[in-house]
Amino acid sequence: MFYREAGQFKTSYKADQALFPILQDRIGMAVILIIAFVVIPAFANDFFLTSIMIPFLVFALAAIGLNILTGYCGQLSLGTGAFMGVGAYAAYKLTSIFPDANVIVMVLVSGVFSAAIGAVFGLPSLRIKGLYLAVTTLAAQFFLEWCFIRIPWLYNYNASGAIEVPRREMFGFIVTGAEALPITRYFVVLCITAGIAYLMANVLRGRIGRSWMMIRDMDIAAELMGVRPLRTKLMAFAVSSYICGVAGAMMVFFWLNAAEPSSYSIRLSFQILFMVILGGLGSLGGAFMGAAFIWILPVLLKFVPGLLGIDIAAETVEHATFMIVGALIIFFLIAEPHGFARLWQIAKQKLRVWPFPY
Amino acid sequence: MRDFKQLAIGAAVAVGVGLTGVMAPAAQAQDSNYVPLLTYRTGPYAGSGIHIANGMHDYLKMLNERDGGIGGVKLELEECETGYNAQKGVECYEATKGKGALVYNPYSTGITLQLIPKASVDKIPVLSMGYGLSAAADGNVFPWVFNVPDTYWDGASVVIKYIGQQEGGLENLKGKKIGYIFLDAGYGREPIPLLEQLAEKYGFELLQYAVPGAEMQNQSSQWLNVRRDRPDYMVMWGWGAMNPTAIKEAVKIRFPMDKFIGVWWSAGDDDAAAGGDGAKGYKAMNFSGVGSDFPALADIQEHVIDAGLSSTDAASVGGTLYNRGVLNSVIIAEGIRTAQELTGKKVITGEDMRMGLEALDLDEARLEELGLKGFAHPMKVTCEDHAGSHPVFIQQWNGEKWQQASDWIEPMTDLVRPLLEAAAKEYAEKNAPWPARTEPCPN
Amino acid sequence: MNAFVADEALTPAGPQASGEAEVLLRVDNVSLAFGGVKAITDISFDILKGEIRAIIGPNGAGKTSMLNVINGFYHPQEGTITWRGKVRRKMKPYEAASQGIARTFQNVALFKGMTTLDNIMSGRSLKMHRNFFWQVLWRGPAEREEIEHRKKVEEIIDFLEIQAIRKTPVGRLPYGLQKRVELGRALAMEPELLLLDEPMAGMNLEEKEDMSRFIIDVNQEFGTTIALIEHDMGVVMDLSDRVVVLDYGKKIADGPPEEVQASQAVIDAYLGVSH
Amino acid sequence: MLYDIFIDPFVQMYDMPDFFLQVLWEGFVAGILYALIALGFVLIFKASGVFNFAQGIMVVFAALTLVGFHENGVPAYMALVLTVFVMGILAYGVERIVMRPLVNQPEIILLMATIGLTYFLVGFGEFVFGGEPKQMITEELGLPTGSTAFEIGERGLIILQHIDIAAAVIAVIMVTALGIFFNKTRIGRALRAVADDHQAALSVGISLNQIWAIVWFAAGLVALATGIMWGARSDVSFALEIVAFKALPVLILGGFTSIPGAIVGGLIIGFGEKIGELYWGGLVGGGVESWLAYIIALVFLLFRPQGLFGERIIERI
Repeated sequence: MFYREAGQFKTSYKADQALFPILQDRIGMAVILIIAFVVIPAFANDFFLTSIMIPFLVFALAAIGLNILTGYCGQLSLGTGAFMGVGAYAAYKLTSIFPDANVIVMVLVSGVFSAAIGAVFGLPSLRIKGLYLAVTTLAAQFFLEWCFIRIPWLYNYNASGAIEVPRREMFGFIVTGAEALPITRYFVVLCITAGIAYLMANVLRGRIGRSWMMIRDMDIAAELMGVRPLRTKLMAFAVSSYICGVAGAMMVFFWLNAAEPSSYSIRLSFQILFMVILGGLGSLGGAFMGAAFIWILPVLLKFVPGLLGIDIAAETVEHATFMIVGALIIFFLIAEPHGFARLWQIAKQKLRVWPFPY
Repeated sequence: MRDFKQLAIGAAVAVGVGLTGVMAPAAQAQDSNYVPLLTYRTGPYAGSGIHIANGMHDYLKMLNERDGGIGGVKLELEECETGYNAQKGVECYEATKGKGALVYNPYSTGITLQLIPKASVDKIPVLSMGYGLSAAADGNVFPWVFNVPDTYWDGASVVIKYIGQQEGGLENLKGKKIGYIFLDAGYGREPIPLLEQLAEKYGFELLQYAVPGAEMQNQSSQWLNVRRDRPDYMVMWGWGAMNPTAIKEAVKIRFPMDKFIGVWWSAGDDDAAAGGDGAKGYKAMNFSGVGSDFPALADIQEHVIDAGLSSTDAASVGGTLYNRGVLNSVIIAEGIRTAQELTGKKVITGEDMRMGLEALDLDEARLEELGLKGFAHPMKVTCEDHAGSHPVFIQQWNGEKWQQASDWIEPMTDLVRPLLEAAAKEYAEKNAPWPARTEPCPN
Repeated sequence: MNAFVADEALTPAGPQASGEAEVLLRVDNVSLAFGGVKAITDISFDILKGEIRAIIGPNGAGKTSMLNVINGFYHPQEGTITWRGKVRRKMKPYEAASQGIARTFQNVALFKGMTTLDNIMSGRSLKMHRNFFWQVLWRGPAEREEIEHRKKVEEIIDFLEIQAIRKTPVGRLPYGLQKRVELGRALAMEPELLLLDEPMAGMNLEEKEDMSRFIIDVNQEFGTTIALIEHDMGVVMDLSDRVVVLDYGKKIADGPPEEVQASQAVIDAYLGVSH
Repeated sequence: MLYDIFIDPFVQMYDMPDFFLQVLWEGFVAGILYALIALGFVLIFKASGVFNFAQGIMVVFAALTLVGFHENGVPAYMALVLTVFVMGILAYGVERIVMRPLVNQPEIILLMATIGLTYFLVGFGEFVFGGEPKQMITEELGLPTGSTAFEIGERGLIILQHIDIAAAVIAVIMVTALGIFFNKTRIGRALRAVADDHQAALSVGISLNQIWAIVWFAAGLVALATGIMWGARSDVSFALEIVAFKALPVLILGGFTSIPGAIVGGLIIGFGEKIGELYWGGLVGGGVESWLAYIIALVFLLFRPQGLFGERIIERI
C-alpha cells in the first residue's frame, strides 16, 4: 500500500535511468542517510561506533569491492583479504614517506597499488574460470601474506613486524591514531564508503557495468558483441581491488590502529565472501546487508547475553556464535540463494500488491 | 519455501531489534574493581590460551572467594573471547573499557600493538607479561605499557648465555651453529636482531627457520633443513599448535632434545607431552613456578576448583602455562593493592592502576606472604624500566613433567637495555607525534 | 579499434534494387578441424551486400561452425575470409564485432541476469566511448551518451514490439520473446552483416510469422545483409535470396532457392543416401 | 645468483644423496596426505558437483570425535567404530538438511553452503570437545609409532617413520577399495551414473538422495583416515583446517573428478613443495611452502587449463 509506483510517470529517459526512479525508494534512501549522518552520531556511544558502525562500513566497502568482481563480473575470488592488505601496507608506506600529506588522500591513493596488484593476479582469468580461478586468487592470498611478513621494507623494519598508525590531523581534527575520536573516524569512514558506493552505482548502470555483467552472464556472447574479455576482466579486477585496498587501508587506519599480516589472512577473505553471497551477488545494497549480518550478528550474540544478565562462559558464546552463523548461512542459502537483496525485492513486491497475495 | 522466506525476514527484524539493545550504554560498576580478561579458548592458539585463561581467572577468583577481593573490595571479572584475532580483540577492548577497566592483558602481540597507542589516551595500562613490544620496557616512552618480568630480547640473551654455560663459557660458542626456529610473525621475528648481534659478538652461526602461521602443523621441511644443517643447538620461539608439532618433528629427526630450548611460550605441558618418550630432555625457559606445590595454588584448588567456580581441569593446575596465568594475575592483584596503598582509595581507576604497577615491588617476603615462595623471581618495576630484565631459569621435561634444570640466569642487561631504548626511540619517531610522558619519573 | 562502423548500413538499399551487387564477405577454401574431427572441408561461397543468404544442411553439417568461423570465434586451419574486399587476418571475435558483424545464437545466449533493456543496451557497447572516469561521475557526458543510446534502443524496442517487457529480466521471458530480444540486441549493434543461427527454432507458427516479418523488415528497412541458418525449408525458400547447402562439412549446392531445391545432391542429403 | 638458482641445488642433491632421498620421502608422505584430503573432495564433487569446503573441518572433526570418545573411556577400537557411526550420522544429516533443499543451485551457492557447514562444525566441535589440541591415540589404535633408520655409507642416514609407512599403506588400501567399490558394486555403478548425468540417473530409478548420503559417508571415512594420519604427525586441533586448503591445488592438477588424479596431483604437490622449499626456498628466506603449491598449480593451469587428466576444452555456443 505504501510502496506503490502506480501514478509515477517518467517523462524523460534521464528520470527513468536515475538510481532510485521510485519516489518511495528515494525517501527510504534519504531516511537511511539521515540516520547515518545525524541520528547515529547524535545518539550512539563509543562502543557502537567503534565496534559496530566503523567495522560495518569498512566491511561493506570491501564487500562492494568483491561484489564488483564476483557479483557483477562473475570472477570468484578468495584473495580479498590480501588485496585489502596491499591497500593497508601501501597506505602505511605512503603516510610514512609523505608524513605531511593528507591521510585521507593517502588512503584513497593506496587503492591504486592494490588495483595494480589485483590486475596482475587477474591476468590468468583470461584462461581460467570458476573454481580454477579461485586457486589463482588463493595463490595471491598466500603469496601476498608471505610478502607482508618477508619484506621488512613494507613495515618500515619495525621490530614488531606490524604496521602502526601514526597520528594525523585534518582541518584541526585528529582523524587517525589512538587519539582520534570515534565520531571523527566514523564520519571519515562513512563519507568514503558512501561516496565510493555512489560512484560505483554510476559505473554499474553505464556501459562498463553492463560489460561486466555481460562477461558474467555469458562470456562468449559478450565477446561476440564486441566486449574485449581481457580488458574488461582486468578492469573489474583493478576496480574491485582498488575498493578492497581502500577498505583495507581504512580497516587499519580508522578501525584497528595496528595490523599484523595475520589481520589480512584467508579468514578475512572468507568473511567478505560471506557478506557478498549472503547479501546477494550483484547488488550494492546487498553488500551492506551482508556486511551488517556477518559483522553485527556475532557482536550481538557476544554481548547481548551479558547485557541481559545471562551468565554464559565467553568461549561457549564463541562456539555458539560459530554454530549459529554457520547454521544461518545454510538456512538463508536454502531460503533464498540470491541473498538478502532478493529477499528485500520480494518484500517490496509484496508491499506493492498488498493486500492481495499476488 | 514460502515459510522459509517469511522466517528469514522475521530473523532480519529480530536482528534489528537486538541492535537497539547494544546501543544502550553499559552500566558502570562502582563498588568493585573491574578487571576484564581478554582470553582465547577458541581458535588455532586455544591450546596455549586455555591454560593461561584458567590461571588468570582462577587466581583472581580465589582472591574474591578467600579474601573478599583486594583491600576489601571485590574484583569484578569478565572474560572476553578474542580467539587470538585482532578484530575481536579491539571489539573486546571497546566493549569493556567503558566499564572502568583497570588493566588489559591481551596475550597476543597483534592485539597488544593495537592497544599500546590507546592506553595513554584511554588511561588504562596494558600489562603484556613477557610478550608484546619489547621496546615498551622503556617507561619513559611507554608509561602505560608494562612487560614485566622480561622482554624477548632478555629471553634471547638468556638462551645464549645458557648455551654458553653448557659449552663451558660463552667464548666456546665460537664456530658453533645455533638454529632458531620461529613462528613467522612479529612475535618470532623480534629476537632476531639481538640474536644476530650476539652471533657476531660470540662468533657462532645463526641459522633461521621460519614457520608460517598457516603451516604450523606442517613443519617437516623446516626440520629437514635442520637435519641438513646439523646445528649444535636449536632455539624455538613458538606458540599454539606450532610447539607440539615442532617437538614431534625434532624427535623424528632424532635431534638431541637436551640441546633444544624453547622460549617461555613454548613451555606448555601439552607441548612437550606431544613428543612422547622422545621428548624427554626438551628444555624451555620459564619465569613462573614449576608444579602445584604452593599454598596459593592449594587455595585455588580449595576455593575455586573444588567449589566448582571454574572450568579448570584439576590436573592442569601447576602446569607451566597455568602457572603463567596465575603469575599474571598475581601481578595484577599486587598492582591493585599497591595502587590502593598509594592512593588510599578502595575502588581505583586505570590511572591509579598505572601508578600501582609502576611501583610494583614483589620481593621475597611478599611472595612468601602470598603463599608463592619460589614461584617467581622477586620482581620490581621502576618508572624507567617496565620490564625489569629479571632472571629466568631453564626447565627440562622428564617425560612426565617439567623440572627446574638451572638456576636463575640474569639476562645480558648491558646488551639488551641500549637496544630497548633505541627501539623505543625509534617507535616514538615512527609514530610521531608520540605523546610524551605526562607525569615525570620521581628521581 | 572500433571506430569503423558504417553508417550507410542504415540507408535502405536492397540487392534487387542495385544491379551490380558488391561482395560483402567471401569465404575461400575454408577447412576447420577439431583434433581429428573435420567440421568443415574446403568450403567457398560469398555473401553479397544487402542480400539474405541462407545456409542450410542436415544436423552436424557444419553450419554453426561456419558462422563461428565468420565471426572469428573459430579459426580455420586453411582458407581465407575476405571482408569488404580485404583478406582478413586471424582475429578475435570482438574485432569481428567491431567491423560490423553481429549474430544471434542457436541456443539463446542472452545475458540472463539483465533486463530486456540492458540486454539491448549491451548491443550498443561498441558505440559508447565514455571512459571510466566519466562513468564514475555520471552527470554530464556519460549520462548524455547513455540517453542518446537509450533513444536508439527504444527505437529497436518499438520496432520489435517489446515495450511491455522492457524492465523484465530476460530469464523470465518465454522462449519466443527471448529470441526476439536477442534479435534486438544484435540489431542494436547496427551491423552490416547479421548472422542468425536458427532464429525460428522451437517457435510456433505465429511466432515464426512474426520473426520472418522482422527479418524481412530489417533487411528492407535498414538494408542489413543477413546470413541465416534455418531448418524450416518453407521459411528459407520464402526469405532468402540465395542458399548454400552443406553436408558433412562440404558444400553440395549454392544458388537461388528454387535451383537448390531441385538439386539432386540436396535431395539425397536430406533424404539420406549412403555415402 | 644464477649459480644459486640453477646449479647449486643440484650439486647439493648429488652431494647428499641420502638427504635427497629423505626429502623425496617426506614429499611422498606429504603428498599422500594431501591426496587423501583431495580424495574426499573428489568423491563428493564427482557425485554431486559440490565443491565441499567442509572436507578440511571434517578431517578435524572425525579425529576429534575419535580422540574424544577415547578420552571418555571408550576403548580405542570401539571409539573407531563409534566415530564411523558419527560420520554416518553427519553424512545423513548433511544430505537431509543441506544438500537436498539446495539441489540444482549454482555451484557457488553449494560451495557457500559447505563453508557454512564448516563454521557450524568448528563451533560444534569446539563446543563438544573443547578448543585445546589433543593427541592422536596412535598406539591405542595399533598403529606403529617408531622409526627405522637406514645408514648408508659413512654419514648417510635415512629415517622412515613407521606411521608414515602406515599412512602410505592405508592410502593405497583406501584408493583400491574405493576403486573396487566404484567399479564392481551396484551402488558404485549408480554412483558413476549420477556423476555423469543427474537427470538420466534419476530417470533410470537411482535415488540421488541415497547416493549423496553414501558419498558424504565415504568422504567422512576418508576424512577419518586422514585425520588419524595428520593427527599422528602433529596433533589434533583446529589449526589443521588450513592445511586442507592445499587440496585445492592438488585438485587443479589432478582434476576435480579423478581419483587417480587426486593421488598423482597430491604427489606432485608434495614432492614439488618439499624440493622447492629445501633446495630453492632458502634463496628467498624460506617459508615458501605456504604458497608454492598454489603457484605450481597456477603455472600449470596457464598451460593446461583442463588439468592433468581433463580433456581439452572446446568452447561451443
